[in-house]
Amino acid sequence: MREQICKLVAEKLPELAGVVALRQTAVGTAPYLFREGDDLSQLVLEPRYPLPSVVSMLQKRYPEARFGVVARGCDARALVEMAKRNQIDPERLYLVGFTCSAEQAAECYCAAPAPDTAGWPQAMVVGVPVAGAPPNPLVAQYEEMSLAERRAFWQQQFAKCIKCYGCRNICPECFCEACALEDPLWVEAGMLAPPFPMFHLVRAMHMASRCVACRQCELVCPAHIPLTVLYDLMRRDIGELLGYEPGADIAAAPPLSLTLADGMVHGQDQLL
Amino acid sequence: MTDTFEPKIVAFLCNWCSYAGADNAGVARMPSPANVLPIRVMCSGRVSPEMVLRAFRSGADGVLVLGCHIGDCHYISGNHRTIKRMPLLHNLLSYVGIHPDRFRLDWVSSAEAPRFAQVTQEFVEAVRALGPLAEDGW
Amino acid sequence: MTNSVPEFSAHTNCFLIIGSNTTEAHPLVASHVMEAQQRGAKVIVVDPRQTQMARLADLYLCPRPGTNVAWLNGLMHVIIAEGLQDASFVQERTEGYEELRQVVMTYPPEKVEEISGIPADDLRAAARLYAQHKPAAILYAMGITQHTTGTDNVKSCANLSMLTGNVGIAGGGVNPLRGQNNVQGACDLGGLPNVYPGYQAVTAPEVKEKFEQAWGVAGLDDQVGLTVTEMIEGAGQGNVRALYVMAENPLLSDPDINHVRHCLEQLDLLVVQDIFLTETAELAHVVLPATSFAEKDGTFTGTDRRVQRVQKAVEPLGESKPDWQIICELAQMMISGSRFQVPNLQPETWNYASPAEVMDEIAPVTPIYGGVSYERLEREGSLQWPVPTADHPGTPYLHKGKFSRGLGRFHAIHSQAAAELPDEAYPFTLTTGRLMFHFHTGTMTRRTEKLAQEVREAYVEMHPDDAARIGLDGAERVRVASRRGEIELAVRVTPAIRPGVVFIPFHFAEAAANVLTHAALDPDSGIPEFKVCAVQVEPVT
Amino acid sequence: MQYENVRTTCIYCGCGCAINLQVLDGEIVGVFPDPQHPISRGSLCIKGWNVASFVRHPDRLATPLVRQGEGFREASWDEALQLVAERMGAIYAASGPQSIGFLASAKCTNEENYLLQKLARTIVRTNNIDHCARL
Repeated sequence: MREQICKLVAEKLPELAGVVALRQTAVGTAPYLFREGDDLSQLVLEPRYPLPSVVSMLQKRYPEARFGVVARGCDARALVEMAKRNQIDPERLYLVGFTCSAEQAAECYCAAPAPDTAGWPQAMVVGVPVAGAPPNPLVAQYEEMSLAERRAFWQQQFAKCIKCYGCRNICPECFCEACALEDPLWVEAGMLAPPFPMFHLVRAMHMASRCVACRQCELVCPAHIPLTVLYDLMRRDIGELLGYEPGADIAAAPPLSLTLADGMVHGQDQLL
Repeated sequence: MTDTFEPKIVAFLCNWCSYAGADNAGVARMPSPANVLPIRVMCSGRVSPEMVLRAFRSGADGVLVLGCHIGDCHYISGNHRTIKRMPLLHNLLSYVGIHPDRFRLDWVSSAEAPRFAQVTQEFVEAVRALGPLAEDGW
Repeated sequence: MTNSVPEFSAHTNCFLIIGSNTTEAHPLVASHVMEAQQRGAKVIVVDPRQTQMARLADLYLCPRPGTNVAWLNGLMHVIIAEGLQDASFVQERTEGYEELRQVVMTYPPEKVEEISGIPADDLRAAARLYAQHKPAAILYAMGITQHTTGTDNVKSCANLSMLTGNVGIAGGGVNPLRGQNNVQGACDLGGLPNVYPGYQAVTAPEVKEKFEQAWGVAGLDDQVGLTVTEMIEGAGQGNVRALYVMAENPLLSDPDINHVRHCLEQLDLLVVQDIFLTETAELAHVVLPATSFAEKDGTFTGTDRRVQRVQKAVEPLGESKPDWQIICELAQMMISGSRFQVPNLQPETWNYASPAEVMDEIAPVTPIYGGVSYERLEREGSLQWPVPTADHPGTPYLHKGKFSRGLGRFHAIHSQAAAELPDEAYPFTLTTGRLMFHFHTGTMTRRTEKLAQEVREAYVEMHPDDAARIGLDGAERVRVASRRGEIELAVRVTPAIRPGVVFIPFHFAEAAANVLTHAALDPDSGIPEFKVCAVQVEPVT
Repeated sequence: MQYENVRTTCIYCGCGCAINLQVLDGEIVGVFPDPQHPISRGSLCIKGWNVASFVRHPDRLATPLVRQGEGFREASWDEALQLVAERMGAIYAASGPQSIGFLASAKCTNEENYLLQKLARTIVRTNNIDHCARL
């Protein structure tokens, strides 16, 4: 698969300013902008980095340039949500998609382990798509838990938070210049794990229509807080209540910015 | 304990409908619980989840958001936002163990003074039955 | 550290964390501890402040500051009394057990409770947890070392670890968490008055000879030099007339800084090489602009003896130069000038093309770094010393099978009081430390908006009972005074601190905790007693 | 147009976390953690995430400074270093090697600490070298 991707990247590079992908050197692996003439034998697919955020930054810095990106399923979904919020321009992006393995899908509880190129102006997928993996069992177990049990669970988890902001920093959908999480109106400045988890609840609300389940936030969390359980629940709700699936359809507008007349709500009885 | 417990309620009231409704309830001398701290906002759509959460953090035992009925919004579609995001918040609270009955979204027009009295009374009773939020450990 | 950070998440079954605000001061070590906790490892935290780590712990003990030896002895008392020690380890690998036993048996938990304030039953519980969950790691930070009894405290930790056979195994050991990024490396490479690189004593004739040969000089100084505190004291007395400071800020970091300022002002020449005009640099005669870490190459050695690369990312700002280059250029000028008696030295010997070349010079003269090279670091990511040869894999944990001196020695130690205890005039015990959001003297972090916005100004933490005692009555600012000076700052009332103790972070120049601290030193290590001094607190109205 | 990540080591405590500095056209534009590092394992604390923010701070010293009255004046490297060598030499000649002290640094690299102690020991012939290990 890597060879196929490299071949495709090599073919496309002459017409692009560069391709965002991971580069492996002696000292480590990290995002890199491959340009024509670069050594593509250094292009690798692991580990995970938020490449969509790199694309966004490059496109903003170079508003005329066309880039390519080597993206897995969740990266492509993230790019879809970013496009809707003017963080990337799909017209200036060539998507080199690749499929994750069944093992990887299981590890991430990923429902869609291959990029969906529908709606993308220019895209290509390498690899044979595998079936989606079942959801995180913790999400199902959640229904069984009493309010007291849920409270105990999250109190224990949130007490570990060291306020690194890593979950926000790594998130491709967190791009606001001014962040509510840094506003002392909402989140206490300078306090580690305050008793009421404003930080996490505010972030969960903000993720509701954006989270594409890339799970980078959980991977980056030094306190190992299972953040995606909360985000999975919110994503499920937004599907059930507003009929919206983040990252699925580049043409579907984000639901919370629409009026009822735009047809984004199943019926208000259900909501109240 | 819950017999004597007087819950603290924060109510976000839309300027054009619910606040006027509350006003009229007062003018008509309808019985109104003293537990409710009203906060006037220009539109229920202005009430962000952050504001509701902060009310809880600051010691509210229950939070009420009242706006114009759908279709009556002074800003045409302001309360369309309310109706979309408040149910999400309602669920989120329950996911972290805050009883869903501590939060209520409802519509009260300026002509519905009795309804204002009824909704607030019901809500105060519901929260009173739940006891202080602090006892839940949040 | 005797052991490695990754062992904590992989192997450790019990953590005894002493005087370390781990989640704030060493967050990524805390990450490994929290992961271990998820698989069932036990955590005991001992600290006069109920830190976040303490709140996450299975057991939290809150001692009076300065009573570490007493409660550590008490812990060993319980272990020996209940037969929980590792008898075969003690038998085969240690000496001095009998002396230790005799001393610690005079510290029954009830007596320890009187000294330290730790309830006897909590102490028993801690002893059992620690002794019965092997491998057990002791993690400590400045709460152990910054005392006049710092060396005794460290030895007591070693006693406890050996007594339970936790030395020389993965996931165990005695693990000081080093506060600054390269404090380990600065020690390793001879930034100390008594040793050459690799902890080779300056007083040993064969070592001196070796370095004279390696460096092509004769007549190296064979007397132990002055420590920081002694140099500053010497400046005040006129014995030290020139001080060259590379990227340090003693005017904020040292104890009793009013006195430090007075001493530095007496110098005929103060040279400061730094990236910002620090409080110390403001007093200098010459200030040399250095580059930041992002503008230079080199290596740092982390707390678990891990040598890792620093890589240049961007070009130096303005005319600033990397510290290594400044030193080389200065050395060449000093040699070419006629003032110094350096007949054998040639300026050319200071022509290093890169830090890699410096490392190539370090390795042959520094046995613990013998196998370190940039080429290996690139290939292997990091190397943990001792790594004596090019084909040695490095050493994740020390003392496996054998101590460097042969048998591990127990030190029978009695508890001693801190140098300055609270009294009627100064009724509170002040302890100092760090915050999550700032680093050391704040030179860099206070200029980083994302960090500064979290905590903008100094504050003192105080227990609600104490706040009532001083009649705080809602006042937001207090004056804190010691026998050495006073500062005014905000107050935060919190139950998460021992009554009678107040805490001030030392990052803030405008309300510097070190105006208050005193320069009483540990006689062996020369470390100041930052964790205990007596202060009074009064509301500012 | 050049974008790459330069892997280095964090400066904000002794943990030794890996930092990827994102460099776009010669300027640092962000930080990534490194998922493959044995200590930081793809995480960082808030200090690590913001480790590069001060690198281009306007307060950075960009030129050597020499005292002039209460303040400083800018000087060339040659002048500044010459001045240091000269005045330190004069003190050495008048008061001997033990009248000069050096503070190495827990924030500088191994190589820099090595070089400074080598300078102190070989040129000045003093062991008056220490750093704030204890602070």
